[in-house]
Amino acid sequence: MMKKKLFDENVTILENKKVNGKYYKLTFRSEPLSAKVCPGKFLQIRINDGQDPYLRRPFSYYRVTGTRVEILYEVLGRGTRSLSQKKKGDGLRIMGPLGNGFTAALGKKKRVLVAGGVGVPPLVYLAEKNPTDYLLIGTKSRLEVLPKAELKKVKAKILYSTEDGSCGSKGLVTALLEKIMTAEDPRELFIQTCGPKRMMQAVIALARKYGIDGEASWDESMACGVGACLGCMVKTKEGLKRACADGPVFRFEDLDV
Amino acid sequence: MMKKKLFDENVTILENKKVNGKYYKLTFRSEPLSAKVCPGKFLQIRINDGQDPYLRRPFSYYRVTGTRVEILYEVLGRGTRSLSQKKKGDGLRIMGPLGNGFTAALGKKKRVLVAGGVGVPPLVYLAEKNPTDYLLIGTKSRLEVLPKAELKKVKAKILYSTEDGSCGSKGLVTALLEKIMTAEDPRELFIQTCGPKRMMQAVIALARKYGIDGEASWDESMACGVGACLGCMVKTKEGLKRACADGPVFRFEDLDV
Amino acid sequence: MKIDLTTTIKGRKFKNPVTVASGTFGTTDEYAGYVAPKNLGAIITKTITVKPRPGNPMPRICETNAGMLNAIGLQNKGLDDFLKNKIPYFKKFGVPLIVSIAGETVEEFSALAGTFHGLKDVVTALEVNLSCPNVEAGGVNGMKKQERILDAVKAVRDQTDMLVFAKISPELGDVLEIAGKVLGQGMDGISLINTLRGMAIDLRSRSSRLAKDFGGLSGPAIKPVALRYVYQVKKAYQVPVIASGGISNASDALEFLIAGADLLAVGTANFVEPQATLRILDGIQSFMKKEKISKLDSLRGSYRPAEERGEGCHR
Amino acid sequence: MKIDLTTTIKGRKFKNPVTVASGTFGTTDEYAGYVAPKNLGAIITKTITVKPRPGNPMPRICETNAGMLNAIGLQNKGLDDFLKNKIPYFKKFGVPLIVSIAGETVEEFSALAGTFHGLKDVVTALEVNLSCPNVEAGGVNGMKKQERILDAVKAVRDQTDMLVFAKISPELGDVLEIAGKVLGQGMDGISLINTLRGMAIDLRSRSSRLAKDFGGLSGPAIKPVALRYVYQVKKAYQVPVIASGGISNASDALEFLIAGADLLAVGTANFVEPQATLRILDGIQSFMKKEKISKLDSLRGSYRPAEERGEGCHR
Ligand SMILES: Cc1cc2nc3c(=O)[nH]c(=O)nc-3n(C[C@H](O)[C@H](O)[C@H](O)COP(=O)(O)OP(=O)(O)OC[C@H]3O[C@@H](n4cnc5c(N)ncnc54)[C@H](O)[C@@H]3O)c2cc1C
Ligand SMILES: Cc1cc2nc3c(=O)[nH]c(=O)nc-3n(C[C@H](O)[C@H](O)[C@H](O)COP(=O)(O)OP(=O)(O)OC[C@H]3O[C@@H](n4cnc5c(N)ncnc54)[C@H](O)[C@@H]3O)c2cc1C
Ligand SMILES: Cc1cc2nc3c(=O)[nH]c(=O)nc-3n(C[C@H](O)[C@H](O)[C@H](O)COP(=O)(O)O)c2cc1C
Ligand SMILES: Cc1cc2nc3c(=O)[nH]c(=O)nc-3n(C[C@H](O)[C@H](O)[C@H](O)COP(=O)(O)O)c2cc1C
Ligand code: FES
Ligand code: FES
Repeated sequence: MMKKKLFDENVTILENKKVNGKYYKLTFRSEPLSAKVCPGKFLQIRINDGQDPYLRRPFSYYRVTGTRVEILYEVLGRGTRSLSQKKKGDGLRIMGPLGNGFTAALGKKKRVLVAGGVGVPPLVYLAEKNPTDYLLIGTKSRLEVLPKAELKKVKAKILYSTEDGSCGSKGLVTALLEKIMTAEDPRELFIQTCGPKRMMQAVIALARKYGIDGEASWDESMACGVGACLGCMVKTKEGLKRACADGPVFRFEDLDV
Repeated sequence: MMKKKLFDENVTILENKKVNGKYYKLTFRSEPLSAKVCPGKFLQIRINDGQDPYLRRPFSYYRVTGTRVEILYEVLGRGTRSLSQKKKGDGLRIMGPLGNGFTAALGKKKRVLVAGGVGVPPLVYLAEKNPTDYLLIGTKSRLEVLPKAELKKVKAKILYSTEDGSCGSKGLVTALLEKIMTAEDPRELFIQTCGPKRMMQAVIALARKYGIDGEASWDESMACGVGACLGCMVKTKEGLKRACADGPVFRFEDLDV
Repeated sequence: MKIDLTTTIKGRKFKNPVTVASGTFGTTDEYAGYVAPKNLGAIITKTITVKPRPGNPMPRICETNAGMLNAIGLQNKGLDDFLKNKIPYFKKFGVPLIVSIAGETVEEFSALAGTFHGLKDVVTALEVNLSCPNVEAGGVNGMKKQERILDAVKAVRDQTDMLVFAKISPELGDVLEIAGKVLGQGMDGISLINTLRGMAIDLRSRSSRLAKDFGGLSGPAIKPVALRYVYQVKKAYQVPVIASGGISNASDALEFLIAGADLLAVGTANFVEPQATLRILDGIQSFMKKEKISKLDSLRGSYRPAEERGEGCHR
Repeated sequence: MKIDLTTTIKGRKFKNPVTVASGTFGTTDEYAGYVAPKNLGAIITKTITVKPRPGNPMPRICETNAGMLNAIGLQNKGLDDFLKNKIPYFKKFGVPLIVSIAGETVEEFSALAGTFHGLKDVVTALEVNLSCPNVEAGGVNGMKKQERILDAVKAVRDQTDMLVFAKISPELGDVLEIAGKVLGQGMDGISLINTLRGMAIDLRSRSSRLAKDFGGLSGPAIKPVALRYVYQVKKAYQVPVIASGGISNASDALEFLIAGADLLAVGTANFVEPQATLRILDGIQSFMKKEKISKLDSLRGSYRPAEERGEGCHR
């Protein structure tokens, strides 16, 4: 196997702005980091020189236009808080493209995307790039719903579920998913999911129940992002695999989670 | 003894700009940090939230105009490098005013200031605020010489010595000082000095030789800045004293360095 | 919701669990401009020795990654000065005072303990600093070191029935073993972990950045190690524990509480944030409100061992 | 000026002193996209055990202040897989290969050493990982632990005359004492300090942030402690030392060199800067040029003890 060329680039922030109550969008330009990219692949960002935070943080590609790369992220802790304070012109060091993305060509199958939390960005990207029937997005409340402008290139039917019912249907996104499974012919569906583990587990359980195939981007906390530290293992039927290097996208049938 | 009120303030950077090959000037506004200030007192700056760097860094007051405070600093390591990257609008947390400053009123004595390296800022401030006869500044080369604009309020005779002779006389600043000591009546002089320890030691030795009194701001690396950690001790004739709380300004006659 | 932070240690009540680590809060009023002592659960003094100690030459401190090294050398003005000038000052506060003591000989440990026994109205507890230079002097082998430690704590115990904590550090040897032995000599509790011995080299001079080859590492860097020892000692012996080691914010403090710490001694963080103790207190209260915990004792020691938690998804 | 980084250890030549710490550089080509292995002075493999080990459950890593905790649990595919799939890969490089080994029993240590003895054409040295879970299993007291360590290194020594380093950590007990004893059993050198045991608690779940209660602390946070042990061991025994513990940049590396380290093993820093090793190499060279030092050996061990330096002004 020829070793893929990986990059570690100094980039300059073009824009870093709040897009809603929860997400920020970061934009930069990079030739190497924008080539050979597909939805589901990710980048490892060194947020600050020095040691606070020390490890890089993984973020999915959200959108790539020419050499322009966008990342959509939620402020959850030390790293993302610090990232959100960066300004236009500040520098970042970024490794990528890393990991293996989602399957693009599904033949005749209908693509159903199930996104939650920080799993939204790669699936929006997937929906923008490929014919998609449904994009289901589960959030806590309307605060986290992406502004229309961010979704204008998505042709799919977008359905929301919020835990508090403030946008779309009230409840969990899996309820929406099950409706689709019963309304459509399950054999014609292919599910791709990314989000909180509990959500993905529920999605996979449903898929198994209806005999539907699919893929999940199983995001684990990472140190190296390249398969070296064995810190990001995922249980699969063939034993433990590395989310960063063997995934993060795995077939439902391979996962043992 | 009544405990002085000390402050720890969140300030917003008004300006942070390079003034020559070596120094940056940082400006902010603060009511509490600008009251009861005199040259020789200092501030403890928390450069970044978090832990890189972890300890605060001490900087002398360079200029106070109303509530506007200026700091002049040289980039030497981790902390000052990070400080130099701050932009207008960024925040800092600053403790002060700390320490004891230089004697302002010298009666009939002529004030001779001897500054080097990061000891320049407090002495320029002292010269701006008080009648001063000589301000001697020793640097490595003309690169470190302050731009004229920064010295326009100083009425004293300003003499430079540079190690490479690129500005003023070539050699050490103590050579300049000795010339003054011999030209003037030593009993009429009072020396105030701040800079590298070797320079201050040489200044004190000369002063002793000519029987001249004076003060030195003996800057030690600091942790707490308030006298609590015992990390910044200075040898005095009465034993070890804390640079931060008992100094940083000490009388030559008290120092045992 | 009323939050009750009361912490009771062998019958003595502390209004809250937040205190300051020995040697990091000055000798009297250095932080008075920032923190009213009465807001703290207790104050632990800089270590007092019988004779005045000048401490080490300079430089004594340097910054390291997320921490600092210090080689202060137990500088203090000695017992007489403390009795004359400091005790009257502390008396005014009405805050539990924990006096840190260290002797160069067994007799000195005795003398110190005996003296403070006579000051029970002002002094709530003693913390016996067993990491003082003499006790862990170079060239002493493991066994000898342990003997000295045990002699020291025995000497203290013989002099007083006050609340006494032995302050031990991993540099003394196996922490659990030593903790067990000093508890066997009647210590009421353990204070952990002091500093770890470390080194920093100045590249230009090819020598130490301190006036000594080594210094004590403190600050956030050592927090994971401190937390582990606090948990292990608490689990092994269920005795009162004073925790110190990188406690810088409320979330650190809460980790130590969950691990079982009785008192939380804020050290290096005072230098960085003079009001660290107060913010930590605030933060503990906010957390308890959010989690609807009214009594600190229901949080303290609530750690669930990994094996009991079972596998699965933790987010 | 020509800079000579050659590092000679008991007759074996290493083109430069920069290597990678066990378990931090993948199992084969994970970093090949960033670092050409031939630029390194040596490669130290992930620890190999006789039988495959699945390692610990997840989560296995978490970030701490200027460092991280890991509880990987020596996951590896075992000796057979290593011989079949990894050895041919490493053979191609022509870079000195140091194989890290750990056994669960004395017999396993023997078997591993015996096997690699037969592969001397590919394997330059062995690093015996003595901090493996079994050797330092809970409940084992200090003496027993030391016995096991000595049995393990003896078993290895009996099988091979290769260059063998014993990798020890402060968690095993008194580092200087243990180093002395394993050297007494014929070890050629010491590898230091592995990780320090630490803990991190998730406030919401009141449990470990790892699937185990404790993990190994690595990264910049432990650098001062690592540097001190490297210096102490080197000073006490003048034997070859592989240093690891927070080496993240050239200045860290230079500190370890000045303290006497023979090889500099970059660990956690690889995760943060995949090209950390190369930058460190560059930085060492720039420093030597600036300081007009042409041979690394004149820098190595050039530390001036504080007491020899005398008092005075260090700036
Ligand atoms: C392959 C991959 C792709 C990702 N893509 C994105 C993305 O496009 N946008 C985005 O916002 N985030 C994404 N994440 C998650 C992101 O990496 C984390 O949110 C980030 O590392 C948190 O860093 P922090 O320092 O802010 O928080 P920390 O202080 O490290 O953690 C704060 C909180 O965040 C939680 N957290 C940490 N890691 C994750 C994770 N992997 N998933 C969910 N919660 C986590 C922690 O449990 C903790 O409660 C991705 C993660 C992976 C592995
Ligand atoms: C009372 C006081 C007032 C000061 N006023 C000023 C000022 O007005 N402007 C200014 O630029 N600096 C001033 N300094 C020095 C300043 O605090 C240091 O330069 C700064 O802390 C270095 O931080 P760093 O993280 O950049 O460097 P570090 O990484 O901490 O050190 C980098 C280099 O700087 C040197 N250094 C560290 N501290 C000092 C010091 N106190 N004096 C000289 N060199 C030092 C170190 O030896 C090292 O070589 C003052 C110091 C004190 C104690
Ligand atoms: C400057 C300094 C001085 C210290 N002096 C003492 C002391 O006199 N006696 C003592 O028992 N511990 C002393 N310590 C150790 C602290 O009490 C504390 O146990 C240790 O620093 C770990 O906590 P921290 O990481 O919060 O600082 C000192 C620590 C520092 C940093
Ligand atoms: C993820 C990870 C895995 C490790 N695996 C091993 C191992 O298999 N064998 C070993 O001897 N040390 C192992 N170590 C320890 C490192 O080799 C090194 O000694 C230690 O991390 C200190 O160096 P550092 O601070 O540069 O990381 C591992 C460390 C980490 C962080
Ligand atoms: S993050 Fe290191 S192996 Fe995946
Ligand atoms: S800096 Fe702490 S006593 Fe001066």
